[in-house]
Amino acid sequence: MKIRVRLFAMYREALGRGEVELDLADGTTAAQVFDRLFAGTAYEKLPRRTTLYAINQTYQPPATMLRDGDEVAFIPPVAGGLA
Amino acid sequence: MKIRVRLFAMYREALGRGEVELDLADGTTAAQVFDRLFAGTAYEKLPRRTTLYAINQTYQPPATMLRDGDEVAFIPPVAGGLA
Amino acid sequence: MSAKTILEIVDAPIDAAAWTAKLADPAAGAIASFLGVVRDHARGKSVVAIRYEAYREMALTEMKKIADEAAKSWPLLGLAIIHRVGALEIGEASVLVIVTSAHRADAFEACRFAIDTLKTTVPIWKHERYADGSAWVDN
Amino acid sequence: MSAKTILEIVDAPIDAAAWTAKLADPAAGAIASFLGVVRDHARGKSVVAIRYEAYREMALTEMKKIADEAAKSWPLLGLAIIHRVGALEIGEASVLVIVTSAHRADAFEACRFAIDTLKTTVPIWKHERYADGSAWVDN
Repeated sequence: MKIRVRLFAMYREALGRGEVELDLADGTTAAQVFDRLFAGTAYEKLPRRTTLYAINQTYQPPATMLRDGDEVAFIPPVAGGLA
Repeated sequence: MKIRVRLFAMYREALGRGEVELDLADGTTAAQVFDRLFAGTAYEKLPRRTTLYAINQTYQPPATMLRDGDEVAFIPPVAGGLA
Repeated sequence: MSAKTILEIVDAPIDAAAWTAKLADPAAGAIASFLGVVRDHARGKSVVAIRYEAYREMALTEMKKIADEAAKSWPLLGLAIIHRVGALEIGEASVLVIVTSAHRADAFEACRFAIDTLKTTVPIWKHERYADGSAWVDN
Repeated sequence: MSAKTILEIVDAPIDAAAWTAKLADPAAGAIASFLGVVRDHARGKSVVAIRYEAYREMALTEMKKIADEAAKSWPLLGLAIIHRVGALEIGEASVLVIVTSAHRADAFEACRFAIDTLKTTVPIWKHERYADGSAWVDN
């Protein structure tokens, strides 16, 4: 399935772009997409609760399984941070 | 003693002027000035608590005795009324 | 705190933007404002004309008390209370309160305090004219 | 109630008077406003430059939820939420909330609700640059 990831603020800067298209196995969750994208970055070990997940512009739990065509966004922790 | 009375809103209209100078006996209270001025008007029987009294631009109890040179004002009841 | 304070009773229309600009402060992060506006109805009647009258010297004294109390109670940077008197049209502002502070909770609370207190302590009266009569009413 | 609603994310300076005029309503007696303004300091540091970034489509969706919830909770006549994005100067407004109602308690409460909720749910980020570094911070 194809999904589109939107990146903002420190996450956009960490990956050097505001948008990524991914082709993923069925059953992939929003949190798994985050882990995959940010592996090897300073955000790899970020406590999960500091990031909110939006799917199709609505807040959803990190474990939500994605569907073909979904737009996922990671809402970075506010207040302070690594940048 | 001489005092100056300031009149506003419905009280100004009732007496047809915004200011009155009075020469009063020592010991006269603010409430007595009100009773004297409004005798014979629609406000004569107004429950006392609906009017606030200001002496020299400060709220004071109705029974406050006036002193020479004082400026007295009657703060009309707000909300509704007779006019 | 010594908050910048503006207290005025004016005869001309209230320009909220101009008064806000007078309170400009690089430390201010929050500006809470309240505008009281002449409505076209009141107490179930259509209002056709409105007029405000003030005991001007005392009104300014009471406005000063409000400003002092607000500045003691919240960390404010600025506070303005502007009340218009005379004849107003429907939709025109009769009163403006502006409070500036570093943070919004303080600005909101002080603004609310100022307008609520103004309505109960400041000697300014409103005269409403209706199609079928008129009344002096709660400001 | 069907309150007149204006929700915008803008790239240009916010003209509070112009947005207020758009909510003009002869039945409105109370206009409560909040302006968030760029401060010259934050977290003990001097701020030299500031920039806002929005997840625009989602921010507008979340702003709509705020407006709907406010209109359900208070008898409002109008509500505007305007957020600016891009580079701002110290003293410029980043966000404006305006609420109009017949009475002031409703206007104040809904205005406070709107800005407080906006700060926690609307995906807009603030980037502060200091003399010695920078940070993405709480909007």
